[in-house]
Amino acid sequence: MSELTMVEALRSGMREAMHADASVVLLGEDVGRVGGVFRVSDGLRDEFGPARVIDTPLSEGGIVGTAIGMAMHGLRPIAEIQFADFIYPAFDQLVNEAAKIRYRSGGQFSVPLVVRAPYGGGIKGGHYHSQSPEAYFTHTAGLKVVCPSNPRDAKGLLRAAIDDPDPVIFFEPKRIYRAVRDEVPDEIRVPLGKAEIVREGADVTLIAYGAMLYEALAAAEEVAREGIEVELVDLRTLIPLDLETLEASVNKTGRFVVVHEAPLTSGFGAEIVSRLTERCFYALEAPPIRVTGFDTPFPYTLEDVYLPLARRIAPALRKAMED
Amino acid sequence: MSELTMVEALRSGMREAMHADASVVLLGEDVGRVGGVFRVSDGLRDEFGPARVIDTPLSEGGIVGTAIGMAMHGLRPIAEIQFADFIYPAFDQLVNEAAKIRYRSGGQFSVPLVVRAPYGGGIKGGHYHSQSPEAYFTHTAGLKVVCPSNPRDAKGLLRAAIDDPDPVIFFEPKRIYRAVRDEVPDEIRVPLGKAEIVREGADVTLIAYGAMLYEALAAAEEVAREGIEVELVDLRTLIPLDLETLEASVNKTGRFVVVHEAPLTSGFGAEIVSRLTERCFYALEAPPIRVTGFDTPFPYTLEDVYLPLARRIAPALRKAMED
Amino acid sequence: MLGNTERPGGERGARAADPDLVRVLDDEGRAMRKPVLPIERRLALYEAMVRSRRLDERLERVQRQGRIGFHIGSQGEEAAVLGVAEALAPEDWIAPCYREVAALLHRGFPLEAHLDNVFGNADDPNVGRQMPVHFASRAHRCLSVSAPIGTQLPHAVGLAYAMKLRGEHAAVAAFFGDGATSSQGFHDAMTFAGVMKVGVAFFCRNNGWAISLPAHEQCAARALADKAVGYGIPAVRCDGNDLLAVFEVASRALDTARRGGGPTFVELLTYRAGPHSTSDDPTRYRDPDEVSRWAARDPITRLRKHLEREDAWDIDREAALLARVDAELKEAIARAEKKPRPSVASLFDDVYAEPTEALLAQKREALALDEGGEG
Amino acid sequence: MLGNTERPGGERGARAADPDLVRVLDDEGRAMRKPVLPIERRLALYEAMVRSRRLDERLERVQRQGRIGFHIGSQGEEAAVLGVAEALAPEDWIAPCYREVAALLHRGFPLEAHLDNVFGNADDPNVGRQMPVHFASRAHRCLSVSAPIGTQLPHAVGLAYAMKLRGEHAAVAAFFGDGATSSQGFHDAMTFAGVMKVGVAFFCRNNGWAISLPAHEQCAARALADKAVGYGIPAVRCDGNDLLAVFEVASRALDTARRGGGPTFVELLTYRAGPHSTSDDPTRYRDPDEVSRWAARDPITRLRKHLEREDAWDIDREAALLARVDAELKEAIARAEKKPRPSVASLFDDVYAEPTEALLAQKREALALDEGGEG
Ligand SMILES: Cc1ncc(C[n+]2csc(CCOP(=O)(O)OP(=O)(O)O)c2C)c(N)n1
Ligand SMILES: Cc1ncc(C[n+]2csc(CCOP(=O)(O)OP(=O)(O)O)c2C)c(N)n1
Ligand SMILES: [Mg+2]
Ligand SMILES: [Mg+2]
Repeated sequence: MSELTMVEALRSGMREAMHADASVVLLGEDVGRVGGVFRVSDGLRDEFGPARVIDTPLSEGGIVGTAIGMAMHGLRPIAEIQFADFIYPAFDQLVNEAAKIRYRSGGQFSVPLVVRAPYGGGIKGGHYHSQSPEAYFTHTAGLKVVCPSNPRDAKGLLRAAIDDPDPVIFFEPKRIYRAVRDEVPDEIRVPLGKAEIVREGADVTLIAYGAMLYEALAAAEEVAREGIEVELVDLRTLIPLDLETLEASVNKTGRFVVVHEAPLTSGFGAEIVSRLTERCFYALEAPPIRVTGFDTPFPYTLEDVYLPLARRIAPALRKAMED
Repeated sequence: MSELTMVEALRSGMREAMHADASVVLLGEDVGRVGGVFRVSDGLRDEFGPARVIDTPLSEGGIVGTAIGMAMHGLRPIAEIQFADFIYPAFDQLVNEAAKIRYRSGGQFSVPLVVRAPYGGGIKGGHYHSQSPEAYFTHTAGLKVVCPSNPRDAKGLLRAAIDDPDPVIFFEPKRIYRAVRDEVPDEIRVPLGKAEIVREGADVTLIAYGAMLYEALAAAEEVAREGIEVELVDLRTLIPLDLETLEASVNKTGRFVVVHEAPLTSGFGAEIVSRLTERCFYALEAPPIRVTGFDTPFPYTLEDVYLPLARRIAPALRKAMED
Repeated sequence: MLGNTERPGGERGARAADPDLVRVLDDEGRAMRKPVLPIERRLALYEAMVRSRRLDERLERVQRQGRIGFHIGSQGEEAAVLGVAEALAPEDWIAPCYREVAALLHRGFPLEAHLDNVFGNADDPNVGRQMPVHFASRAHRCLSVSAPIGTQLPHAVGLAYAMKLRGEHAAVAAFFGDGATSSQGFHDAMTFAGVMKVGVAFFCRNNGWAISLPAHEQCAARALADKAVGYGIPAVRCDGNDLLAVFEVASRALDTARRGGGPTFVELLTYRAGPHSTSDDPTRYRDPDEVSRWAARDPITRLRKHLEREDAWDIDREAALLARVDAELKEAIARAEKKPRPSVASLFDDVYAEPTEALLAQKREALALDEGGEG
Repeated sequence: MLGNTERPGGERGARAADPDLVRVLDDEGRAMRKPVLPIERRLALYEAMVRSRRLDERLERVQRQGRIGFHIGSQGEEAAVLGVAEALAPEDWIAPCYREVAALLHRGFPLEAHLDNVFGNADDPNVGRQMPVHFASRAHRCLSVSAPIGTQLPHAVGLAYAMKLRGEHAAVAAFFGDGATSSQGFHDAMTFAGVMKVGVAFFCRNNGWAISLPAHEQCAARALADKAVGYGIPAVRCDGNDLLAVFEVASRALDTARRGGGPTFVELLTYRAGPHSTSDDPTRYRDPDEVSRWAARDPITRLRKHLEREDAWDIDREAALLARVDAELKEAIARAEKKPRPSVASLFDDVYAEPTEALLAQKREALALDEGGEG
């Protein structure tokens, strides 16, 4: 057990997995010699050698496609996409291949693959170093989608993802790669598909994940001073979705607000609003609210305006209570 | 004005556009010599020559990437993707390039591009000749998304899409390419962003698009015999969404059901349910219902079970009235 | 193919592959040198080629009768497929395109299982989830056919890498067409195979067409083999309608792969004698002269002439073979056609190893409707 | 680079590009033959190279001081960029990667506009929407820099096709790095350019590295120019640190393009003298010896030596140049830094030609919050 940042926790998770299982390999652009542009895999190439920590050519399709082949023959590849914004050249391999191979082969083949990708804004990365593409993958049957918000979960979910027999897209909120420290146990597993109630409250349910959790928390604390008690749920896994936890909370509070960085339209917030409206309709006392990125590309200078920061979440919580 | 199938109407739309404007070109796999695998462009190569009706190499990324370059320098390319299931190799070009070029250049460049793709099930096409990937594109700011349900709209919306200064993804419901005939005027335009009320009714709003419109209509007629009056809305354009028409209808009926072929989770139905719940919350008398494809890849033999046919829509309408 | 490779301007540009084709049999089936493949195997392969051809012809008829929705065959390319299949060791893998079902049958995949897939019935190894002729057999070390072109190629590279890391000395035979060389998967696989030096033999069935696009409009290179040089991968061009040449070239490429010598690119020059698939009408875009020119180079006829020259074949044997194959196929098709379709419940299996709650809910809904009647 | 191209097995494989480099100046700046570029232009280009270098150095310092978030420079590659820029006709287009801002400045793009982009201020032609050094100027016929690698290359092809169809006789100069040759965009662009025979000159700045990946691990080919043969595109290799050679090679390639002669692939051998960007620390992966070996071949030093030999340059001129450039840059940076950031309202423009209802609603929301204070 040690105090780790998310970067260190992820590294420790990969290191443990690579020690425990010789079939775990890491591949991606710059993951070896420099240990990844965010240093998540720093030192792993020295420790496990270039055959298991592979600096690949510049092609995300090649990285994921090759990793799928590895996964079909006994390896447990972790493929790093340098920024989630660069995952689209691998979209066909993820959506048409990784997601469908088990199904289309009647279960003969499986693809135990983890695709790690730093995602989200807050580092002044503009259009192409800030995106949150998780919704695309949540619409793709056959994939699981994970998004941790703290070092402990990051490691525990990563270990669970590596153990998982199916392809997992693992989004890492890079804005908080080094912002938070946590006690992180050795050999920890956090099961996929379980949300966490981060703060209990009876008035309104606030649903967030990734880096926005801290903004949600700040907003919750802000409105607490006005007497609004927020129940904050950290999704942790988007697919499978822990509907049970969400439903229980919304049935209790009768109100909910969802937060994500991705654009509003067809973002994962839409799925959450729909599911909860369908399931908790008679318990709802106010319209659901989504606080999200705008329906524009991710900007550079004005990213503080674009992001659903506490300054936008708190008014939404108040509004949820007004209605 | 003539009686045309959707295939003929689309062809007539392209033909008129190519006659009217020498900058309109068509490119894609097999669009020239054979006139497309569905014959939508039959005869156009003979009429306009191989420089304007271009049989391309086998790469969707190349087709869309090249078309973007054309569009940035005065052409109005129509890029055909042979099946929507094969659009993913072009995903990066669509999502990171076409969608963002106007924005990222401060309006210096624009991409007046139409990407046509036959989509949806009902032809026993299995995993890779049946998909409905529209939701991915609705989550992508900078793109417009169109999906006609009849020959007249198909031509009118296609002409409007070609005229449009921004990239439009134009999904053609191949199941009804030849199933319906319509009076289709010359030089018709159907504006993007306007839904159509196909059937008026006071009890429940039913929202559909593409080939499922006919299933929705069949279901509406089925429940009409039981005294349930359905208001059926054909979206026609997904982005921009005609929220006004939807809102007015739902405010009237207090109940709604959304239908699409794509998988449930994070499908475009989620956005519609969310928007309407957010906007018409106090008018709603029953939980919204989505009738969609399942969260599995698209099957071959069991496609009739998978699709949201009338047999699944009618019970949903009844349920909407029960609650 | 078109495309100049030198340029007047003074600088010397990149140069092209040797255009020479590896051949063993001439067009009349005369062996130009002693074939490596023993005569019994030549006979067995001849039978396999004929069986493949008859299967395609029969299933095309079945499709026209509306009994199956779709078929895609390999008429004219049997030597390219089976010559490679014969060169495979049992531990080698196949990364198929879709015209290689004969290679899988050659490995012992049951005809019945193949036809179960063609009819999408309950016994289909793929549970009726994919279109006909989208085969997969882990037991026979054959990956799952994917319709998207070229996507199997990086899988082949990763699989070969996995074998290398695990110390297995086996090769991967990756199949694809001329059209596929333009795909993203091809570029990725060649790049990665080159630098990873994995044991993949890339078999490009250059059958002259990608649906309606002739190969010289697919790529301006003089030869598709020229692509390999840009990835640091050795290339060979081979007469793909010459079973004996294909076997020899494939044997060397696979052997190199098994010995850790890295990838080889093999261009098999052949011809798609039939339509692209039953959805296609090639008379719309192909010159009938071209078709008949290639009919004269048919790989089955060529091998038969060769066997006749060797006194290993005659009309009686031919007639007996056809009778036997036809009876087998007819019976097997009839059996597959009678089987029920997969259960509604099966729709929800294999999306994940364990179904999610969301899938279980959808399954309950589908089953309830199914029991409710109709459909 | 590694990779054998012949194989013991008997068949002859594909062959590689001529490894000879086009050069005009030797390492000491001696002209090995009469340069085509007149001496006044050599002087002008020298000044442009120095200006580019000083700009990079200064902006790296500004970044370290936290005044801008990011910078990406072209130190060591000035000849590769400016040699091409000089060969461009005004009607020609640039499809840039990101290290080519000097080419755009050479065309008359105002330094001020560039710095407005670097500071992401309200006057940025891109309205502060992209990271620094992501330039675009339709007025100067330069496409918009995109961070995703290789995506500009098919745009170059489509643009050249549009010019061909519209009867314009101009070329497109497409820039990219060694790493980009592995991208999907590269493969697509080369395939399409080959068969469409469009007027694109592909300038591959092979600077030895793609962030931390050395070029020989990017691709196993002996030379990147070898890739061209597989697309039927002529290739040239050129010393990319020799401004005069780059100019001559680029002139020929662009001229061919303008005359309808189709594409050319030009491999410019150069070296990324600095870090990949200000986010990078190359000491983690680069041998300092390699860096100093290449420093000895610096393109600016080489051209200065040449000009000195020609008696066209001396220390006084050098000092005057530096003083002039530094003053200009300092002043321009100070000005750009002072400008306000773009308005909140501008966030919602240019998503589409006309904003959708949804965007207008979001804009109202953002403006209300903005007026409400905080932030
Ligand atoms: C990504 C993708 N795009 C388009 C198609 C449609 N399509 C199916 S086969 C084919 C041509 C393939 O040609 P080739 O690779 O030469 O193989 P062949 O059929 O000739 O054996 C095309 C365009 C597809 N299956 N996948
Ligand atoms: C699709 C994509 N993947 C990854 C990256 C991250 N990245 C930025 S530059 C770069 C290396 C580019 O190398 P090269 O093409 O040689 O150009 P250079 O920077 O050396 O000029 C990488 C991997 C990216 N920008 N786009
Ligand atoms: Mg072919
Ligand atoms: Mg480089």
